[in-house]
Amino acid sequence: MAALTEEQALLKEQVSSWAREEAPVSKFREMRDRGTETGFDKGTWSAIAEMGWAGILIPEDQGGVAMGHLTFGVVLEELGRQLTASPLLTSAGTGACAIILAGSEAQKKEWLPGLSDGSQIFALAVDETPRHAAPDQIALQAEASGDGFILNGLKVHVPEGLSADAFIVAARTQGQPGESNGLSLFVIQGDTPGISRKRLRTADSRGYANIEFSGVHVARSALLGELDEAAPLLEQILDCGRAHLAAEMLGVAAQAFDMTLDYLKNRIQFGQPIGSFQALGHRASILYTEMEMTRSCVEAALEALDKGDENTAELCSLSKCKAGQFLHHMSNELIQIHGGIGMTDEFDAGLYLKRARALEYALGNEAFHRDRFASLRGF
Amino acid sequence: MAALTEEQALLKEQVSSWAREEAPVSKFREMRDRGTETGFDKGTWSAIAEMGWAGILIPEDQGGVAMGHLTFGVVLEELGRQLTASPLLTSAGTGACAIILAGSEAQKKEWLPGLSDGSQIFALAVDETPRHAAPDQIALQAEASGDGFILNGLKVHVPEGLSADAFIVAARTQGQPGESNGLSLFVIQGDTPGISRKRLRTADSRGYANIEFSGVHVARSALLGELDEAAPLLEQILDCGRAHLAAEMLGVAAQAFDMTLDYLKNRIQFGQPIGSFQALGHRASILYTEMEMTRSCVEAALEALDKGDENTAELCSLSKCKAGQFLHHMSNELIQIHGGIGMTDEFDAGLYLKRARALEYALGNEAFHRDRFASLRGF
Amino acid sequence: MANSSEALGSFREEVKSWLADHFPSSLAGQAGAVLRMESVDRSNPDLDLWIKRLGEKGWGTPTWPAEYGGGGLSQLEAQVLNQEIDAIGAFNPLIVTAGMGITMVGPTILEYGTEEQKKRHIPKICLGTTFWSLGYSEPNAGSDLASLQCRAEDMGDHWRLNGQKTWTSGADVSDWCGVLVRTDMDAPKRDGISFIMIDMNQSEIETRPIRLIAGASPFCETFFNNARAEKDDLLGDLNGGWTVGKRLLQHERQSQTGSSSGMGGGQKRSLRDVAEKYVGLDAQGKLSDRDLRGRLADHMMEARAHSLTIARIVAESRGNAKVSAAASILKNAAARVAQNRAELLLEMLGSHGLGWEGEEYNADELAAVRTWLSGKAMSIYGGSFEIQNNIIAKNILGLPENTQRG
Amino acid sequence: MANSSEALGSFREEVKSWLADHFPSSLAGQAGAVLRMESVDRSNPDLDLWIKRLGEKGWGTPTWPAEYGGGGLSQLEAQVLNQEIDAIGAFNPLIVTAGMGITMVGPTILEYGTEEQKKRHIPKICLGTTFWSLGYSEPNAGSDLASLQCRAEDMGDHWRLNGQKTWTSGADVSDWCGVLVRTDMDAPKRDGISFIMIDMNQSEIETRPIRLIAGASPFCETFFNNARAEKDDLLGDLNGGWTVGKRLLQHERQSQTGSSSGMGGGQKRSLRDVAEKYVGLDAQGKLSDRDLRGRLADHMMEARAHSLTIARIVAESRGNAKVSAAASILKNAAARVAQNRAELLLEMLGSHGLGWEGEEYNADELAAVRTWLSGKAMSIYGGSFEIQNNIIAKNILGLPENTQRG
Repeated sequence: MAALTEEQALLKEQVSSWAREEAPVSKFREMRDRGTETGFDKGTWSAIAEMGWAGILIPEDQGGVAMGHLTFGVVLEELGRQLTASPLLTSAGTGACAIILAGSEAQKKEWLPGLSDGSQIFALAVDETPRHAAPDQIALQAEASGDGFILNGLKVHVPEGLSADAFIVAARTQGQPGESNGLSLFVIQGDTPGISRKRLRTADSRGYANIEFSGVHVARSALLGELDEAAPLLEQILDCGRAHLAAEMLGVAAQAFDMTLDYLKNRIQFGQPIGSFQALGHRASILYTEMEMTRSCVEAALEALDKGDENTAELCSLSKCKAGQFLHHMSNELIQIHGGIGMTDEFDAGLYLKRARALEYALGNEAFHRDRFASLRGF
Repeated sequence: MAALTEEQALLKEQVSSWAREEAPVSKFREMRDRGTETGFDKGTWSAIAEMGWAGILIPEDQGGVAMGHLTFGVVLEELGRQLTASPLLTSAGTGACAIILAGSEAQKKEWLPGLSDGSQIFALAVDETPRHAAPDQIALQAEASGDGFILNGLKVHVPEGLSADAFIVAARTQGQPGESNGLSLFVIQGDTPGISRKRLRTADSRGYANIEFSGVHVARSALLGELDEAAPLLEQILDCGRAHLAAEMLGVAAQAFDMTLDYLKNRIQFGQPIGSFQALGHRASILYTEMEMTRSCVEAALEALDKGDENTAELCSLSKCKAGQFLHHMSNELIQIHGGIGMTDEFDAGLYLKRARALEYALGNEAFHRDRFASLRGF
Repeated sequence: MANSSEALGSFREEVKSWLADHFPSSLAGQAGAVLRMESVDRSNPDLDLWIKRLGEKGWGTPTWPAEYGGGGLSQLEAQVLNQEIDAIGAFNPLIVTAGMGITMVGPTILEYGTEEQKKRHIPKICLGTTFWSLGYSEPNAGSDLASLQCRAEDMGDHWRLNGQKTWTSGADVSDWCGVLVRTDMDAPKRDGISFIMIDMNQSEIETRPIRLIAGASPFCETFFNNARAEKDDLLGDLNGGWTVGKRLLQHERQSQTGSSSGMGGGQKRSLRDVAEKYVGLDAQGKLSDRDLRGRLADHMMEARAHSLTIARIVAESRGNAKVSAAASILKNAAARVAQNRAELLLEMLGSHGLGWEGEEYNADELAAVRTWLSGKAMSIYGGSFEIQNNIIAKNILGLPENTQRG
Repeated sequence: MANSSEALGSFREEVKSWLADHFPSSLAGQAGAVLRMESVDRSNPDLDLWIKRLGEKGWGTPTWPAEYGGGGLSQLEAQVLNQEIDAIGAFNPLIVTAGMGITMVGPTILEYGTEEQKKRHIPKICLGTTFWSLGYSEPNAGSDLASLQCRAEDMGDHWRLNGQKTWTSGADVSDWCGVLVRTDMDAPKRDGISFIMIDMNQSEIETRPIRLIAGASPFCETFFNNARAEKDDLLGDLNGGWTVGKRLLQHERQSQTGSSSGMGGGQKRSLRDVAEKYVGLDAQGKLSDRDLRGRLADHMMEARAHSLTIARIVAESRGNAKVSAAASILKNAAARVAQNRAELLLEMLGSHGLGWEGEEYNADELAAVRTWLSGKAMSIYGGSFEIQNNIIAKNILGLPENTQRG
């Protein structure tokens, strides 16, 4: 396992100060209070894209900077600290990974430059049930028809589903739910006839939608990778998303930790800063220990993606699970240690708590990844 | 749920002072250091029987005092506090329950008076694998032969297996492991030809043995209850054992708690009793809360057995699971809070820790009963 | 009062028949719908009727002395009453519509009040015609309540109050408020505090609702700007307010042990049924997410242990209901059980457990999210989890306090 | 020293070939069997040979300066050495046979010792010919080490030691002992303490082995009855022993982070295999006890997180191995991982995890029980779990200390 390079450390500092100044949590709160359709601010997204962060995973010949997952994670972590809302993770992360891993040369040429400069927003439409399920459970039908396919079915709780210009859709072209053969991936323009979106208003105030596919006709060129053989590819794409989510979660939790530490040092009760009370001091020590362990897992997963390590799947489940455990615990302690003030909407704790659960459930919660980890270890 | 009666409260005090004076943990230690075959002191057992505690579950017309499970639990708890070793739980508890629940009038007449006055020691031979399994897994064969049965197979880790005068044996008279039909119970004299015992030397220094049945011929009269239909009865007997174990566990844990509380008050470090350090104070508060909750479960299970409540099975699993969780946690904290002294053999903590795991694994650990509880609740 | 099982039996019959005659059946099972702390629907004529009937009978405050309008029942009779109320899906709305009147203020007035104060305040609480709030916490005095700064000056014929309170539940709709104030600025922290009852209908008191992470709430910030209280509205001794206040907190803790009944049962969907619906059972009839199954069973066992503990403590007190030393244990356990339940429910609902509003989510789903968030307060208010642990360590376990740095 | 990846590559080849020539193959994978703290089997001629060869090469203490008999390697080279040692099932026996010499005393002498002290003691540690023990704790000075009472009087030409130490690991077989003693009875607790090295071969020192819950142990109670130490065996400044002692504790903590290597890998049976054998897999290839399966996975993930954290911290220190600020975190995590592992192993073994002795249990089962018990000390010695949390709170998080009762 390697440490962050100097370049990465510098980027971290750069993202951190940009987020604190240009896209702090107060800006997210304003947006929430104002109410948005998309769940993010267009200006913020443009700025992110302009700084090149949307192109971190994308090869240089397709307009990106090809700096890899560990670097991308650094950005996600620092933006996560401020709850900076943008389609970065979904579009420039998972979306780009889908094209990079499964796309033909033509598809890469068509899509990657737009993903890299932020002009295209992609969303991954995978879940069909409220709880993330293994890919073999996918039921949405894509039936061969002429030289293309007709899609029918529902994808739920799709992040950035409202603002997406195109969807990566996991569909069944053969077989029954429960079989891992017969899955295929498609990249489909959002304005294709037959696609309808229903906006969801969620506790974390981000942009999600249910997407209904009703007789959606797509050409054969929309197929991403091999027909019927998408399961392993989809797992790889999902693993990218999981490691990216874990990086964002680490940032959310790290900020929650810092807020709590600050409060422990500054809140006076019984004539003492409350952090001087040993029971709270020990809880802070335990949280800190958890945070350090989580960071190691997150960085290891991102590094494994960069290196194509054979343990990548295991490390991605490890990082998602550990980040979930820590963020769950940390977000509850954030409220508990802040006491009454933590319960008020005026204070930011609630925003972190709500975001925490949304991230925790995305692409598999702790239980899901504990199960997957055990299966990968052969028991 | 009822509180202890005055009679029960008086008995509790009586058992407590007898155990502290006549059968304290120091006596158990001496026995361990001296080495015994049986794992208990015969004099202690005689005294227990003389005081009538072995007859608590047994009807008055069979020599007992018929005071019920809750009263029996009071005795087990107080003896558990001192790790007083005796066959009380196994023989006067589980053994007697088997005869009471399944025995014919003749069998009751034959066995109960001896169980009640302690002259007969019974052992329940049920487990065949190192981990307690559901009854339907039983494989030991009892083949019909003439007007009786021939038994072949192995029972492992039988408590008081070395000193038992007779065994309650769960055997398969029909079908295959995995089927709950085809089980039968037998009561078999320990000196029946073909029975061989191997003494086990365990960490808790109590008397266990592996019992091999090799062509053991028993008469039809050894059958306890209906042929092939023993499964529900066996569950009832096991549930008695579980509730009794939970009562003993509560006692072991309560004593561990008291020892720890004492140490917190008296051990001085940094010029303070260590119990004044808030992190330790809070841990003690949490343990105390757990203890109170455990006590409620244990008493409720015992009371349900007395009343023949329809939720008895659920409450017995609840009490065994809760007692297991609390004792596990408490026995570890006993060592941790005592620090170095807790690690020495000279101090008693190790004796409690070793006994804790033996009790925890007996008749199903926490995982076993969590699973059973969920099944009983229909999910 | 009747405590023999025979007498209780005939009392049970009396209760049954009274309830059959007086409880409006339209309200059965509707406690959750009509009684929300942040907005009791007083436009419902059946609810009004029920409040009036129950109040006049004194059964909204069943164990309070009949001479002041209470029910005059024994603890055991009250238990029977609650059981019968639960059994038909009825509920005691006064617990909510009196604000803090029934759970906290009333018992304290009965204990510390003068005869005149009892006669003045108690009957109106029993009838549910006054809504009480309590002014305790201040922005800088939360867990460390004794450092409060709000003060009352003796103006000869009245008290003049100045300062700020926070977490005053229902202050904006309350008729009266019990306020802990500093009446001696020079005395050591706990010694200069008094408990004063104040009429909220005056322009010198301003209230500002607090929005919580779960949305609207009954809590307010309350500002006293030269507000006026009468001299004879001091409850207990001058500068003896800490004793009265501590007692009130004990009543609060007691009310949060999870043992208060009469709020109607059966409102909660069974976790098992939610699990079956959202997670599904496999061919063996076991929850298909086995990891969740174990945690769910663990939670149910803990919930059962908690309710068995309440029952045991009630039984051990043999009908003699004092503020129990076990209240701290029960309060912490109650908070843990409720918070775990809410987390598990959310987890089972998955993305449906993240809904905030809109028709894509059903009412149960939306309620689950709000309950999850508002439940985080259970281990904070009424003495936090940490404060309860301090109380257990000191008062129950007798652990010494630290006298130097640690 | 060579740190470029090219130079490391050729160093790796050098190590491989040296090991091939010098490590007695009979010892491969035998670390667990021949190296037990309580009884190193010194009658094994191959072990003696291996100790001698490794000691003369200086590779038992790879990063210590070559001038005193160390290996003179960089941290990165030492890592390569350890990897190659692990790879062939070899191990560094000196870590055990020098007692506390390599892990704790040596680094401290190198830091605080005079040139003469280094020359006298370090080479013998490198060769493995002296066994060192350490006298720290006393019966009434455990976590609160500064309250120690064992004292050394200045007798002009020597020190006279009196008092009792406990938890002196290997005192009964040690040649030398480093003792923390009070040299100024009047100074405040930490200010009157010195660190003195003492020759254990004298009748004025008595040692008594301590029996532990897991059975025999290397620990002793050690009694000094007018024992003699030479004047020049004071390490560091007179009354400056607290600084030396704290440094030693940091080395101890570091050695307990789980990151020390060179003890040979592959001794542990995989938990998965034990699970398959004792618990069994179902038709889906999943552990049939699903509850245990989740907890096992959780444990494996935590173990992995711990080892990844060690690797990350090593990488972040960029080969610059100081006593790390993270040692407290790693030590607590290491203890938790090891203790959980032992508990899970025991649970899987069921009643076979309760065996104490006798042929009804196999060696692995008996070892599991003893390891479970002895492992409880991991969160106690070298600064308990609680002390490490205090250190994290204060030194890493910068939380204030409490200055009044809490």
